[in-house]
Amino acid sequence: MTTTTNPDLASESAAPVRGQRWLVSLRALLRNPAHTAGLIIFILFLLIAIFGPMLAPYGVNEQIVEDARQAPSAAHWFGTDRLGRDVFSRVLLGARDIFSLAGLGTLVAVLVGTSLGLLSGYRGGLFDELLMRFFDSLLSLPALLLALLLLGTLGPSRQSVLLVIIVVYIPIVARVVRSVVLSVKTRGYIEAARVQGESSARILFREILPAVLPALAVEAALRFSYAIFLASSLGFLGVGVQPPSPDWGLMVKEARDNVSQTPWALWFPAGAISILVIAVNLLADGLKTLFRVED
Amino acid sequence: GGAAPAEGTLRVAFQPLVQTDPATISSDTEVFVANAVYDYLVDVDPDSNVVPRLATEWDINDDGLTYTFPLAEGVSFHDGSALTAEDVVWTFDRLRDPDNGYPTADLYANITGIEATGELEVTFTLDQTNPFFLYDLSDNHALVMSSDTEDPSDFNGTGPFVVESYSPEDRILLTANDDYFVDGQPQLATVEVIFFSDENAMVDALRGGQVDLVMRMSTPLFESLQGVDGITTYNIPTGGFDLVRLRADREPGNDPRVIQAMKLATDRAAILELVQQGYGAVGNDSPIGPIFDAYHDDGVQAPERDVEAARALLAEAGYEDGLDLTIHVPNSGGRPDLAAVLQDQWADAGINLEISVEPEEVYYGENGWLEVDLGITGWGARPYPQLYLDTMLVSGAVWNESHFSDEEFDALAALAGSTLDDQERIDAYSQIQQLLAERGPVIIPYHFPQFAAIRDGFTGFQLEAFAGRTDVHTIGTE
Amino acid sequence: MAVPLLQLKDLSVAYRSRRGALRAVRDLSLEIAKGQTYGLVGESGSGKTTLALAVLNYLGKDGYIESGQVLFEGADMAALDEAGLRALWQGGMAHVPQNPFTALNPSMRIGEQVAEAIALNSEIDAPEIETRVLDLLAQVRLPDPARVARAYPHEISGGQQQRVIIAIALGRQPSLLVLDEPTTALDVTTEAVVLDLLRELVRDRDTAALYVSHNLGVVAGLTDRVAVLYASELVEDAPTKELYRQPLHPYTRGLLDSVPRLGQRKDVKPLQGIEGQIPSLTDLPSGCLFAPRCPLAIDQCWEERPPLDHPTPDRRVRCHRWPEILAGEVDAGRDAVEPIQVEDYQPETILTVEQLDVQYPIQRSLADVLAGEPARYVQVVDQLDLRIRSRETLGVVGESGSGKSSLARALIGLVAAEGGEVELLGVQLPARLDARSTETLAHLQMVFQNPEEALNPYLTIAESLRRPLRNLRGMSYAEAQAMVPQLLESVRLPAEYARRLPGQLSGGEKQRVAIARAFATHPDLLLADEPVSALDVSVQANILNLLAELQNEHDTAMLFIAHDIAVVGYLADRIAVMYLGQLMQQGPAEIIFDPPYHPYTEALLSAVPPPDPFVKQEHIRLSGEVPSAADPPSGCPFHTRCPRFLGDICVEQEPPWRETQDGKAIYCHIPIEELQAAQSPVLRFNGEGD
Amino acid sequence: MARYILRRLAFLALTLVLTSLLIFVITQLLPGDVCRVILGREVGEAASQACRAELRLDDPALVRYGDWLSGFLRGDMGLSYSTDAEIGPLVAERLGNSLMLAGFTLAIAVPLATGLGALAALNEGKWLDNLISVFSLAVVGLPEFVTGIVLIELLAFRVGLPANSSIRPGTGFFEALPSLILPALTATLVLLAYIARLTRAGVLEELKQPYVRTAALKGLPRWVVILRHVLRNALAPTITVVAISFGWLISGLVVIENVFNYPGLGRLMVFAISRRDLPLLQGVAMVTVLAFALANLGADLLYAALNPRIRVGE
Ligand SMILES: Nc1ncnc2c1ncn2[C@@H]1O[C@H](COP(=O)(O)OP(=O)(O)OP(=O)(O)O)[C@@H](O)[C@H]1O
Ligand SMILES: Nc1ncnc2c1ncn2[C@@H]1O[C@H](COP(=O)(O)OP(=O)(O)OP(=O)(O)O)[C@@H](O)[C@H]1O
Ligand SMILES: [Mg+2]
Ligand SMILES: [Mg+2]
Repeated sequence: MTTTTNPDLASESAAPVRGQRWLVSLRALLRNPAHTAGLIIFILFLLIAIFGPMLAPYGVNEQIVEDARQAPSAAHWFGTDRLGRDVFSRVLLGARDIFSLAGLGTLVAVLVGTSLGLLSGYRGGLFDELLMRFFDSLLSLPALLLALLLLGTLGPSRQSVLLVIIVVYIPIVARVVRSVVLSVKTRGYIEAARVQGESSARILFREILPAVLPALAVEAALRFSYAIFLASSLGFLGVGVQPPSPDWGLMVKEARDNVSQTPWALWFPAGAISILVIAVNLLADGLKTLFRVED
Repeated sequence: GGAAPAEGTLRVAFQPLVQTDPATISSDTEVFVANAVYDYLVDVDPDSNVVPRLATEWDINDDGLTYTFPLAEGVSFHDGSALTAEDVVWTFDRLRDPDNGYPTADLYANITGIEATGELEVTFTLDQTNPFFLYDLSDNHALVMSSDTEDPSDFNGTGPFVVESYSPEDRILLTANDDYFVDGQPQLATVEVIFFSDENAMVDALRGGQVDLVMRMSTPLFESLQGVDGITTYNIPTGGFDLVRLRADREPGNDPRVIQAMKLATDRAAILELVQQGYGAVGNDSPIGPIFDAYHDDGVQAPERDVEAARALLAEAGYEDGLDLTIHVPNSGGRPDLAAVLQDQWADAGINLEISVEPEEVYYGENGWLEVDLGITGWGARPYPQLYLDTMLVSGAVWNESHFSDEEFDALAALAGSTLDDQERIDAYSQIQQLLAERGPVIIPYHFPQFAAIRDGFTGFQLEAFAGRTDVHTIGTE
Repeated sequence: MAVPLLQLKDLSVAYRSRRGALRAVRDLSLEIAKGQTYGLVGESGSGKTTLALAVLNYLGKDGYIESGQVLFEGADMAALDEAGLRALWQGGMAHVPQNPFTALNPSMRIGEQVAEAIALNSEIDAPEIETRVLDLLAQVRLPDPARVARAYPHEISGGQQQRVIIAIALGRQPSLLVLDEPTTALDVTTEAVVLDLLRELVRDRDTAALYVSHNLGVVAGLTDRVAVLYASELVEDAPTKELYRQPLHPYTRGLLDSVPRLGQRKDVKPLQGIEGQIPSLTDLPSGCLFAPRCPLAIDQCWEERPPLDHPTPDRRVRCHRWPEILAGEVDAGRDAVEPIQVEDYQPETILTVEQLDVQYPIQRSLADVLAGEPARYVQVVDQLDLRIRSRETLGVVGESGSGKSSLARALIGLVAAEGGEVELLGVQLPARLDARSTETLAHLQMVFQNPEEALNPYLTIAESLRRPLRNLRGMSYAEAQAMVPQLLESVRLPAEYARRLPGQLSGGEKQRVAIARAFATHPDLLLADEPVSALDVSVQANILNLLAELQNEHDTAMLFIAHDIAVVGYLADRIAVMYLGQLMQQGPAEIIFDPPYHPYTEALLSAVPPPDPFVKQEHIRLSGEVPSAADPPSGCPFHTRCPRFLGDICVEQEPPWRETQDGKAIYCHIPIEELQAAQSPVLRFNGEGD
Repeated sequence: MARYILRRLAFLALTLVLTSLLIFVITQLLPGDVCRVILGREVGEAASQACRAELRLDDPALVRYGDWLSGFLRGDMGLSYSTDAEIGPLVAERLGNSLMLAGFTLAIAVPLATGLGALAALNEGKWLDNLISVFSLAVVGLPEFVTGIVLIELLAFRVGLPANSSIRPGTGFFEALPSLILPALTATLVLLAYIARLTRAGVLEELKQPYVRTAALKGLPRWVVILRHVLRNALAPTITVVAISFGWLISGLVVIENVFNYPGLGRLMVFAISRRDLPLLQGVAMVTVLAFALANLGADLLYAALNPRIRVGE
């Protein structure tokens, strides 16, 4: 007899109802200081992305000739770059770039990838085979190379980078989702749902999707952090977002020439990338807790 | 070969080589390698004097239309065959044949005949005087090849170095040509040209001691090498420049007041300071820069920045609410920076720029650069200024990217390009500078310098304004 | 008396948990003498495993001994350093855990794993180790020890794996074996073989054993003494026979009453489960821990924790009311459950199954398909005929892998039958579920084996219950929602459970919800695939009764699948015995336990350990493993293991169906009369004497 | 087993064809006339025409793809459009370099990362675990271009390791070794955290398995339990990740190869893309796909060897 009773939970008199479940899990996430830090930093960066333009003391391309190449000071917290632009303002404004590229790209990739993964995993058959073979061949090239290839076609621009992130990550997300679907699909409750006359659509989105969410949330967070790297690597290689936009990777690239003169113009955007990525990784760890339902 | 045996290795960092046919080479690397592997008929020294190379001297007819070149004796190609006048004839015929479509076809269009007037003598005839003809003969592509050439990419030159091995996108290894006809050259036993796609990596390698010579690098990287032990830096002025041009044949550039307003909105000193970190010289919107000191007219000054005046002019031209334009910029050199600075400066005058940075292969590919309204283009150093006028500004010139067409200008340019009277030419150039300042379609904010850095222990390094033309056969070890 | 082999003194064991210390064993004292077999029983979560591991002093990262002592051969285990402890494990005591598969390293050969246990023990060289390994494997009666030694764990069956574990334990010649439910994961037939082995080994070697089990049947036949654990406490401790003859604690009584004896039937003697469930160890009642579930609880029980008394010198019990129970003044049995009246089922047939074939394809990849590999199949249900009459319960038993679930899944349409016909209420059903009408779905419902799997952990109970109403009975959201409390009530669950998630329910409760959901559509036929086999005995009894009641109430017929023949016998009107996808025997439930039997039925019956030390059981053991369904035996599918194997005829010819007068049908080459003559009843009540 | 490998190779062939088709389609869309890109902006129409004719660019796309494919199947990868060089030897040379770097990186990264991960798991919750976690977390946030810059500053300019990893064709491993250190270290830092975290999780998971208890209760010393029982099972998932990383190491190191000017496949591929050099691009891509697929196959076989539960082919 495999024991299944969980007296600890079963006898819990105040069983949280659905809405509260999130609060409960959020509390679980907040109990871990590292995850909390990740969440806070992430939210902070998100706020910067939203309100950056209001907070930035200088314009994104505003040049102060006489202040060019100044070390950090009260007037310029992060110093100025070779064109006399305020690095602090540019880092703040760059947050929006990252979120609108890596963030939006990840989001779309996750949405599309999830739908494809759900469908492919649940349907199986030829559709699944063909899609997976196609994804195989997409994935048999390293992401950066695929990105470069696509960027060569599309020309370097913000939209292209966005599209590249989406195209590169859809297969990955789809595969993760598909593998979860494959394991969930054979669970008793899915069969039970079929016996209860549920439609395929409802089974996919109401019965299977929630089980996919924990893995998906973690995957999405990791994808986001990789997307940050991908976008900034493309910026760094000069084929991504183009100057004069305050993309962090591009800022690092541009400041690299001047690293002996204006090291701050390199370290601050590099630091911003690092901190955001670390925060997202911590958050990814935490999300496992957030979406987990005791079963 | 020389008296003393060649010795030592020089490792040079360069962009990857692509073209190996002398007729189609263009980048510094390609020219640098070609200059080492082949010989020109005549050469141009760092002070812009024409000097002998394969030709030992030249004789110009009184009417200035016939040029005769005796060739050096005992010159042989790397495959062992001897150089003859026929080879020279073959080379230039190939270059000037319009059917081949090589870039030199226009340059040599006024050559009416090339003849081998002896085993080792070539005679060129022109249909019109050309004060710069000797320079033209030293064009980057004018490398003498064997008339037996089947594959123009096989590196069979007469030059001081022989190609030992070439591994594309990685390096090319040159070894001394022991049979080189000039005594004492080359001095180096081997030259290794290592390809880099990243300037930073070049400079890192130089500092780290993995390469000895870097030419062409960004200003900040050059700055960073100042005072580094064991490295000597070179900084020479050139006639090269980045230009901003507005198409003059359609709105809004067809109204000269617009480009004039742009000039007024531009702060050249600030640009030189920010984009060039003070290196180079401020430009006066004409390609006849200060380096051409015989022709440059100090009296012609670009206007001081005057935002109000710029606004007023714009308003006159009908753009009182400002002007929105997209500026197309290739992604190389300081051009994106220049665009960024212009965006900030011009915004004050109500000219709002959208910057479109494009990879060079896209910007120049399919001739898009000749199409766009507003663009930034880099023009490299040339040995004499007439080349810029003829290819860039004369009506219908091949790369007249601004689509400028001005009868007075055309007449002046034609005069300057053909008269053998120096003073007449100086006057014509002066008027051209005046004219361009008043109604020229281009802004030339600065002339950039040429940089190089070499590790200690080498002698005879003489940087050329066009870095690729720097002679490697004069370099030796200490 | 000499020093006992093992002595537990006021032992309390706790786990560090997020909510603080969780005490899983409290104030427990126990002594095991040399050669003695001690049983330890209790519901899930009562602390049995914890105690077993505490004895081994291997409590893991979070567990620790809070107070008290474990003395082994008189020495305090707490005083041992790591080396001492290792020495003890190498020589003194050995552990046989519940799940043999996970207890073996999946990526190491069996031989290596056994050798590890020996090599440490003595200074012997490699060839000798090998001989010893083969020897040990032979001792635990593994066929072809050399092959097994070379195999990886997944390459041998569960029963063989458990024998390997036992070999590892014996390899160190321990004086104490700690056995934690060593047969729970095994099939009855395999279990019987392993139990025989253990019984023999313990006897021959004079090894003492602590035998943990939730199964009172197993403990009855194997142990000298039994201790009953409830919610971390020892509630009763007595010599085995005395405990079974007269349990003094109401909990012990409840456990005994929860298990159906062979031949016990719902309409004659209903099972008396234990109401409620074991309390949370973090939130224990202040008085007697069992009081909330005790039919005899009086005020004192709620207020005062009972002491551990000695009713006789060798019995202990923790109950305020034991003197009355001992004196027979009160009966701890529950009379709450009435015998479940079975109205005679109607003669008309509602389900007809003819020539049903179920096959599973053996996976092929796209490349195989492209390469033109022919598809291969396992035949798991083979030409099966079946009939269920209105309101009848047909029980199906058989070993694991015999195709019981596949039969049910083919009937419901979850797997498409390859051939054959299924007719429900005169309507022929499409093979695939998707092709079936809403009406059919409503008529035919199913309860699954694993309650953990049956409910989507992300949906509230209410949502799970609403779906069949919405889908199959066409109710609006509001109507369905209004029905939810009623449904919960029908399975005796409080209405507020509607808002809970499955994770907040116990296994039994989940199964109740699943049953409520299945009955929500008023089905004519319910397929129940081992609905109780994942549950504790106490819960199992309640669920069985609940099923029977609801069935009566809704006039539903039922196909009830179980591997426990006693459970099937309790609930079913007719029983079918299944082996390798075919029926071996069919007939009325009342006479299943009487000869003649199909030799397979006979073996099954003889394998079930009766929860009663006074019952004498025939020892018929099946040799060999169940053959692969991908490659079934010819002739009679059972011939490879049949103890009454006749010869070539069994190999070459399919047997005929032979009928007895009382309606039993047996699929065997041996004529009924011969069977009757050769067989005696498998179970006989043996009285006190033994 | 042999059948399984054959089947995998069949799949590989399919993937190769699909990938080459994919690349072909994408390159058809690449803007910029190949000949313009090759010849530069200064050449006239005539030269451009001649070039197109020579490269047979005016043939229908399908015909060109067919030609390429049949050449490839015969082992002839053709000539590079831009450099006119034979692609086979060129790619082989770079593959050699990339393999050298990848091998060296894995030789550093895998023992280091798995060691750290295992160490962290065995000390779960203790200071060493925390230290390793913090370290790997810090490393997670470092983009390779930043790491590269830092390493050059620290180890090249101050310690004297070569800042530039450009190695001559045909350089042997030991001769190249000093040049490999910095790029390998940079790549290691990218992989380190990932593998270490995975290993840690794997070891923790395995430690929970009952077989560990069985082994310990045999009286085996702890280190034997860890080495013989736990690690073997815990490392299985790591192998898959290492195989995936292998693909990245072979041709995904574009940034690292740029920063250190290492003549690997990634840089060559970028060159091919920027030059619109389709045959070269295809050559590099095919080699990449091949290397990646073989690495995966190898990983699967190794996985199966470590993990007999997995029957090869399922
Ligand atoms: N590692 C652990 N950490 C915290 N609590 C635990 C741990 N292991 C067991 N418990 C708790 O201790 C109690 C007793 O568990 P134990 O496994 O000893 O019970 P059991 O009687 O063996 O039950 P079963 O029949 O389910 O095996 C349970 O409440 C269980 O949840
Ligand atoms: N989806 C499937 N694919 C392939 N084979 C299967 C599948 N499901 C079950 N089998 C095989 O079919 C046979 C019968 O399985 P089934 O689950 O019907 O048996 P069962 O009698 O219900 O066993 P248990 O008592 O273990 O539940 C087994 O050999 C099993 O391994
Ligand atoms: Mg247990
Ligand atoms: Mg089953």
